[in-house]
Amino acid sequence: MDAHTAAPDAELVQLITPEGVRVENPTYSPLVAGLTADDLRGFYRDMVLVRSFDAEATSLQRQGELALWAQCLGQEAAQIGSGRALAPHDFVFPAYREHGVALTRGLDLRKILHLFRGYKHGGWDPAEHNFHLYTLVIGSHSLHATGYAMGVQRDGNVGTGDPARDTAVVAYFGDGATSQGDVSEALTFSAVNNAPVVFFCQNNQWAISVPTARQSIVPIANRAPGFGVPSVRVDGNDVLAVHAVMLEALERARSGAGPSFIEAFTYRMGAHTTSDDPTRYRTAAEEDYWRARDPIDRLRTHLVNEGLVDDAFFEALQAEADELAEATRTYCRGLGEPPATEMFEHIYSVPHPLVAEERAWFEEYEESFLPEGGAS
Amino acid sequence: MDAHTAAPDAELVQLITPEGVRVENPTYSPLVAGLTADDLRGFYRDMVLVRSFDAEATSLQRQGELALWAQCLGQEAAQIGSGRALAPHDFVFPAYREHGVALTRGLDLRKILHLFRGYKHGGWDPAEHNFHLYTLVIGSHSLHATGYAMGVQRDGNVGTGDPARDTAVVAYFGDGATSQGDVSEALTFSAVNNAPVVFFCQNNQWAISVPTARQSIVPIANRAPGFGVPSVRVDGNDVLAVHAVMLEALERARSGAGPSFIEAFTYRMGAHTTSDDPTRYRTAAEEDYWRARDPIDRLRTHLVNEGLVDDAFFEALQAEADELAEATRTYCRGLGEPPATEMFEHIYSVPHPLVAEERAWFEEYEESFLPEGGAS
Amino acid sequence: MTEAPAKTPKVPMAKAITMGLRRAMEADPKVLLMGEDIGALGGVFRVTDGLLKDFGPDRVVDTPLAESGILGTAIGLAMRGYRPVCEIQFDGFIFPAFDQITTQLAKMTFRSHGLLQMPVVIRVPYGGGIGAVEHHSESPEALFAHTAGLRIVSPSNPADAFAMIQQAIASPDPVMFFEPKSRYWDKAELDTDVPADTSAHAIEVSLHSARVVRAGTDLTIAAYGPTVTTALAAAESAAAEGRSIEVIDLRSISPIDFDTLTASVQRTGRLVVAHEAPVFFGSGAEIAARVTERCFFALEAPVLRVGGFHAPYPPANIEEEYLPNLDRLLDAVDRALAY
Amino acid sequence: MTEAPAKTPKVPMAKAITMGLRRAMEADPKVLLMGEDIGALGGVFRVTDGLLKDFGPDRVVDTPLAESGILGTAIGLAMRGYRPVCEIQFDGFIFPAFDQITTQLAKMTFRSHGLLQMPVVIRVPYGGGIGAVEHHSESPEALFAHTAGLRIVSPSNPADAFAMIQQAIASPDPVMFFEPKSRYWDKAELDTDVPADTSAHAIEVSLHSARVVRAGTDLTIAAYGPTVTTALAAAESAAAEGRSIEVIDLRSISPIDFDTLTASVQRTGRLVVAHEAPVFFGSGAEIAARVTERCFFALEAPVLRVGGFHAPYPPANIEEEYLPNLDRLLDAVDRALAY
Ligand SMILES: Cc1ncc(C[n+]2csc(CCOP(=O)(O)OP(=O)(O)O)c2C)c(N)n1
Ligand SMILES: Cc1ncc(C[n+]2csc(CCOP(=O)(O)OP(=O)(O)O)c2C)c(N)n1
Ligand SMILES: [Mg+2]
Ligand SMILES: [Mg+2]
Repeated sequence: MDAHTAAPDAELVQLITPEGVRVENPTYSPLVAGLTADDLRGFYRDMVLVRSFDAEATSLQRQGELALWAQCLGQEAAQIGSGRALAPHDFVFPAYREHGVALTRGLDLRKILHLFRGYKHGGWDPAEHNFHLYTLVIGSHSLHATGYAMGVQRDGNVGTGDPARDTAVVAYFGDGATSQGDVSEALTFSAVNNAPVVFFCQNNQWAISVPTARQSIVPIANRAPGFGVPSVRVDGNDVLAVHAVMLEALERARSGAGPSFIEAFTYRMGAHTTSDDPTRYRTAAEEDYWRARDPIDRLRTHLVNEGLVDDAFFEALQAEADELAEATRTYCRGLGEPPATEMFEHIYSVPHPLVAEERAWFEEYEESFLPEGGAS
Repeated sequence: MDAHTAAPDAELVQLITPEGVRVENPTYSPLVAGLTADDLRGFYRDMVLVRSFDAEATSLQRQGELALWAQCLGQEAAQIGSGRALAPHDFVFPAYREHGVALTRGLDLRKILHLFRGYKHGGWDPAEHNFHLYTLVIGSHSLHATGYAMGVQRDGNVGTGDPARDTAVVAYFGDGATSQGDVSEALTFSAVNNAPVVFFCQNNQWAISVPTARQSIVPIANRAPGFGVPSVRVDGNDVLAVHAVMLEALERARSGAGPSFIEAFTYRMGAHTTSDDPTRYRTAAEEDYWRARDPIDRLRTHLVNEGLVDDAFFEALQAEADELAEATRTYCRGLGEPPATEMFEHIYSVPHPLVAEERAWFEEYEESFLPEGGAS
Repeated sequence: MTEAPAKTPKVPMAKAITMGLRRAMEADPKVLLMGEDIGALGGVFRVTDGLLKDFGPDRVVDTPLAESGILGTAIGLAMRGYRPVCEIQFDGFIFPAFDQITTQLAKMTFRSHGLLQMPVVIRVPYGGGIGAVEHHSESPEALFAHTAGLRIVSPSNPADAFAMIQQAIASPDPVMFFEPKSRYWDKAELDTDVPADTSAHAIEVSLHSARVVRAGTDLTIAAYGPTVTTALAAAESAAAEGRSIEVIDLRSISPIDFDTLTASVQRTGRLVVAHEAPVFFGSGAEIAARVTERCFFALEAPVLRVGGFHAPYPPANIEEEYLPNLDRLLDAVDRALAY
Repeated sequence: MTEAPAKTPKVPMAKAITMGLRRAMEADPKVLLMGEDIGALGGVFRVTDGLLKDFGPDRVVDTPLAESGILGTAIGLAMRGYRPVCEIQFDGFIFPAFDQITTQLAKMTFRSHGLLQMPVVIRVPYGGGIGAVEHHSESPEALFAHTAGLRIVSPSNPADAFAMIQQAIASPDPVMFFEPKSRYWDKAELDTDVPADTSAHAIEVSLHSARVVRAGTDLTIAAYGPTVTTALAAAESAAAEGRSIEVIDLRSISPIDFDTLTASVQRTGRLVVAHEAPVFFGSGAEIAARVTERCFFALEAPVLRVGGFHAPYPPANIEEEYLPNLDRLLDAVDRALAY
């Protein structure tokens, strides 16, 4: 087994072991001490729901309904654990597989299909859930998050002590993204501005076919302190630990103490996208190793061992998950195609003569194909 | 006095105090133990010569002979101490004020005027002294150095143990440059490739008008370890300490142990360039403070105290410095202008129809201005 | 060019932009400036001089030395409701920000189906003729005009600079504002106390309208930014030889006001386009192609282009020969008239 | 298009490029490949498939995820005597490298007065029509053609792809090699055992020559990369209506072989240019401007351009309407012939 598949080192923050056993951590346990059984069941529910959605989208792609799909399979704990720490008025800049975070924000997940179907580039209103559009260009949005956070500072929404007001901004990206100059620049800009931003890096150990060792020879979390941004490495398959470190980082941001960097060490259990073929670059043994460390199983074991769940819970959840999958399928199949003239819309906010001219030409041209007399 | 003008902290490697007193450092003193009095006088000579050249170029700019001049005033120890550690077959990528390094490479300094006069963009043959052209676009050349070092690796010129063969590559840049994404990417590429490159950052505390604190809230040297590149902070006004840390870093590169990062903490005693007006952004008190810590004075005091120099030495050196200034002045005034057709040369290495067409047009056009019958 | 009461002071373009920024900042607290050395130094051209003192470091932000970082954070600020005005120190240093401009800034409104507006201005001192070293004299406007979602303008005189910068800042679309640095010190009478018209109409129409700055009948010269003055000089010089040349200041490179341009060419039948950027794939190509399409039967000569050669901007010693100077323009005028 | 003995296998363009890379690597040990996922994965389009195995990780380098880093280190490698071939994963991801390409790579030979050569190839799978998500279907060639120092080519068929990649690698000047990804799987008979002609003449002339791929008399269509097939289909379709259309595969966008182009237009009197990139400031602009200047009296109609609209590349669902498809080309042909 390669070095990068070795079990995470002891320095990972962990609150539930892979065996489902709760462990104490003097810094982080207190942060999640207030969580109720309901909260834990909620974590579990979100993880199961997004996995169901993710699986359905994957199969929709196989059926030709989507152009592409990027699975979050295996990263549910990292996403739900962090997403559930957010306040509604916090603002999130996702990359492109943050379906779990989307769920915690309250986004109708089906809207994510718009992008992957080739139906729209965006697909939702970023303001509705303070959840920005997906960004496919690796790393770019880390700077947008930093700038947004600088705006939050200027609005005076940092360090007031009013939880309804103090606002954090989060950028999600992968291990590969940390090599992009933009991400380093985001660390610089956030640090010198003391901006209320959290950089949440899901180190899923692969950037398509490239292992993390080709991006960094030291742990990714080491990167940030060199810019003056404190960082932490957390077991990304431990939803509770992720939740705890995220709470800490968000609090730091909101209180005015500045940016943080979280490396959530996890594993991309699926292919990079449906276009990818991981058998070319990683072993079945590695995949098996990580399948055995499935983040959902871990929480399930914990919940069962603690007697916090019963059959009814699982059954109801399964029904909910099936329903989501069904609704996703139906929605996707019903999407149809947007009118071609959409390509002329919203290029600018202000009317633009060239766009108007090309649109007029196009509409006339399209009409020329209508059966004679068919044009209205 | 602002934070950034405070005396360098105790963690700076120092071998000669500002008072000119030699101090012991268990790691670095041994590296320079073999230096002779001649070597030390050589350091001093280089520093004085380049300062004379620099002053002459500055005055040539004032006289309208140069479009611009970027002084290295105050950074002589950083440049000479590091430059004198290089082997002839090492390769250097300078920024734009490395006149001291140029001197140690054996470059005819007067060729530097070409660029600043607007006479040529380059001005010398990079291969002649393994000294690349100046790069004005901040940070870009850090990647070129890294790529060049990757080439050195492929040539098998690393870790052979043969000092005539093992080769290091050096990129010089400033504190401001560390904010550019390219420099971070260079750290990444060098680390994952274990490339034989040394990043030599002259932290002269200013990027034009912007203090280092606006680029990084932690010492610049902290940056590199987060990428897996070891770093050291050295008193950049202590030529001996700079020399020692540079020897160490070069040896690491050549031996195959990989890249290093040096932060030489120094001060830009002059303006950013002759176009700049430092009175707008820094105090006279700050400038005075650093003038009192002049790197040349420090070595002079040391040499005098140790009885390693006499009046004859200083007189001969002054004569040499005056001669260099004189030769610089004469050379510059004699440069004239290149023929306008140079702009059509070397755009490509292979003949190019558009260039040929435009050149032919231009030559005909120019001839049309000659007095009738005057064209040959 | 503009008649004004004798008491109106003469203002150089650089100062006109300073005053335009000041008016915009006074008018809208969401306007902020970002860039390298724009604070205490006031920018290397002193365009932001005095603004830090009056508006404070939250609104006049000295950024770290990273152009992608400047543009990327400006996009985030715009998403949060601010109107960042970014200064790129010199033309040749805009390229590290190319990705953020082309892929993010230009597309955000489209990607979000109009839900996100991007009121970001990018000020770029550009062009040559000032005897500068490498990378300080380039004209990269064509490299941005190809990309939909951006608006690109370039004033040629202080009055336009003053008005257009305010309109650019008021625009909900991103505007690249190319400042011809060789004209920074050209003066004109200008009352900078009265803020510019930043109505919707001004942003849609005035900001992007070409202007006939000299009427003529034999040939049209289209210019923008630094070449407008040269074009006017060429027209003056040609007039001495009995040729009547119309000069159009395009003012906007994206969109281009083809209506004004073609109306002129329909009358004159001849067009010369002048810009400092290389001719190959430059603005003149688009103008020539589209004007020819629109005025095919009116054209007596092909549209001729005068601009930089297919070469990197040369050393300052020989830049005069590279630039579309008066003689080069007159030569093209002669050639066009010879058809 | 090419006649070949029956036994020659049919090879898709992607595979032809693989074989061209292989031949170049065999011919010169200094040739190395760099890019994201080009090693074990063989690239997302499998163009480098098998090369890691045969040439090892020093010559097939999986880089960190940073395009500026790829190009910047390639420049350094070239300075040390290597010939790096960089793969950019998709068109839309080339922009982080824009500065290194435009300001460093393109200018290094000029800056050094010819002392430094830059034999760097940048392979860019480009164009649309493959139903991809955002940023995966763009055609940015015009954004590079404006910059002197770069050479830009785009093959339209397997045989050209095989030869041109080898010539590009042998070129001492930087070459941007735009691979029309919608044609990656189009096959043609091709013998990939014989390396291409990489003589000085081939690099200077063959690599940059346009080719008349179908002779005709009434109108010329100029195309390159993905639109050549469309142009041939349009010619075929027009032939059925008795119109004789000449099709030129430009093959090179910088330089452009204007001699071949204008010779054709002098005969046909009409030109339509087709490319996927937006028309505004696209290659068609330069072609229209220069051909009009050269063939002013021969032109019976203005040069018409068919290409992308002034809009970001749209979602895949509606890309067919955005692209210069057969109908759009025929429409332009009709309009040109109607003059
Ligand atoms: C600027 C840029 N370059 C290349 C790509 C192609 N690409 C898409 S995803 C990917 C790998 C990303 O890896 P990582 O950041 O670890 O995120 P993950 O996919 O593992 O979540 C690459 C190279 C891109 N989208 N953007
Ligand atoms: C990419 C880029 N952006 C901006 C500039 C303008 N500029 C020239 S020097 C400079 C400051 C550089 O500071 P630093 O790196 O500390 O080097 P120093 O001049 O202090 O030696 C700036 C901003 C540039 N040359 N390149
Ligand atoms: Mg990853
Ligand atoms: Mg500095």
